[in-house]
Amino acid sequence: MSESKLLNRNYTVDLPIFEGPLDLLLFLIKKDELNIYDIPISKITQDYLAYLEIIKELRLSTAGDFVLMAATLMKIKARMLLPVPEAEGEEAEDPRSELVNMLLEYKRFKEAADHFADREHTQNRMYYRVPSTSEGEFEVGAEDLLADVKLYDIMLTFQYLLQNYEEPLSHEVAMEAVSTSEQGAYLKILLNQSEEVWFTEIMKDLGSRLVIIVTFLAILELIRSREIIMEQNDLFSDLRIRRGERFG
Amino acid sequence: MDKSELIQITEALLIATPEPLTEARFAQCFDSTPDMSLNEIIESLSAFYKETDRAFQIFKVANGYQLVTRKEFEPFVKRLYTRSARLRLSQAALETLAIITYRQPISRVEIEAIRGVSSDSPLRTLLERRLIEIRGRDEGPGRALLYRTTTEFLQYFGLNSLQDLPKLREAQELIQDEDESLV
Amino acid sequence: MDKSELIQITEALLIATPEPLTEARFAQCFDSTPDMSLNEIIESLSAFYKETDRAFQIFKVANGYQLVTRKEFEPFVKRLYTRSARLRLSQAALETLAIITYRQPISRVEIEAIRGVSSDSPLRTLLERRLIEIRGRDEGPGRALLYRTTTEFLQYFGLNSLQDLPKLREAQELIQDEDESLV
Repeated sequence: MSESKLLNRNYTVDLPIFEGPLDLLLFLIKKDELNIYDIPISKITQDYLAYLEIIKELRLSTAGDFVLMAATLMKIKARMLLPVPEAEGEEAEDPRSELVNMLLEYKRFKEAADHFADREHTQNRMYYRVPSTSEGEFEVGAEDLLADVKLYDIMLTFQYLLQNYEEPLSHEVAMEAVSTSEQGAYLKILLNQSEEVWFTEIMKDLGSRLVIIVTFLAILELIRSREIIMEQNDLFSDLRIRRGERFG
Repeated sequence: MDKSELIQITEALLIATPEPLTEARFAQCFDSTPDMSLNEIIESLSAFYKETDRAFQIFKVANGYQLVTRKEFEPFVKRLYTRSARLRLSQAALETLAIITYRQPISRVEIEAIRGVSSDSPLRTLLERRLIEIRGRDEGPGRALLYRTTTEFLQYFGLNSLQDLPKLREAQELIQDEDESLV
Repeated sequence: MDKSELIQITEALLIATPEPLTEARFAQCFDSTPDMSLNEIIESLSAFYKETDRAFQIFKVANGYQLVTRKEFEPFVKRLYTRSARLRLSQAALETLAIITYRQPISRVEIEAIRGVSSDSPLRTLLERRLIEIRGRDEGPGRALLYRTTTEFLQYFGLNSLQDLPKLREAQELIQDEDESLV
């Protein structure tokens, strides 16, 4: 996370830039000195959603990831409200534990990243000896020539050549005209045709990430207006989408 | 070949080498095994550079030795490079790199699972700056591309080997921190 | 800034400069005109290197100065370069190699259609270096020679087979513009 000035239309705001939803959550936990092992989920969801509004406003490329986390938080919140079923002897798992583990794991790497930043800072002050360009011709083999070539270079080079020389193969990436209302309409057509549709089935055919994110937003919109219902049997299992009470 | 000659030759190698002078590269320059170990020679040269207050020193990096300018001359040396100013890595790139470093070889999906956010752009930056490279594919069903750190990575961060890096903190320690910060 | 400091800074510049240190590049490293001329400083450093019998010397090239190893160490120094990153594939060779990698087996005519220029010379280089090999002939009327990459080439990148190569789609995912905004 870093402090940065963002210009938004006609006013400037000082807003911490978050690397992702986990970064934002860690910030919220630290800000209010919350216990990471006993996160007050209602409060944090509320704070999170407030930030989410700003993030959406800023139209960051990673906004979709923030939206996904909002859904996770709301799901955890819902689970916390459910009565814990009487388990035989064993303790029921805390609905928050998965998230806590993710946060702790992420935090470790965030710390490592800080260490890297320090090293980078020190190292940037020293300059390596740069020998002058070749003073003689030497016999070399394949490995020597490839020593400085990465697979990435080969990929990029080919990609570049295709774009520039091979007319029939290069295809312009058309601007995707896609909106939540269109994607919502598409979803309703699907639900008119069958009782239920599966989330992964819909997503599979969408292609670009942009379309996937927009469709996901459309789904959230339709759930909110109670036109559709989304259900899940287990964590990470597929989501079933059905017509809601206001479907029409 | 006497010792002083051996030291001189090694100095020439240090001046001419475009990458760290490792034991292997050093050995390759001689027909028979030299009378002094590379370490011994380096120590002797280092002592001389220190004594005579040279503007450079020998740096142990990427499992070898390389000459670097001393830190205090940075304000002057950096002006040689005005056009390609040393761009520091973004926070996203550092996080992504940290994950790759400790978990390599690793796929993009696994990185994103830890970061909780899509990581195309930092991966691209790291590839372009040659700090990571593509290395093979996952055995799993997705056959995802795997990434790992490069020798350039070691040089960039002034590391002799990956073992030089501190261990990732255990989850247990992090929890203790949390407890302490609760007051 | 006293003279000895000025000399030290210049030594750091000589160590770090990727191109000869010209008057102009030297001047650009200081805010005000230094008390000594570059020539004077170079003479002083040169004298020290000679006195202490360093393995390197300052060499005047193209209006500037460069540190180079002394001639007598060449037999050792040149062995460094049998395995170094200094020798690079030319852009032409890299392009040709990239096309063969992704379109193999492929004829010279097809390669030239993509590159838009004659590709004899890069093909020869790649064949000599055993990065590519000739494998069979085209079925078409011309019965053109077909090129493909060697096993060594794949092994170098840690690929078990051509199937393991990054797909173009994967390249696109990495390269695509990340600024796509929502809705």
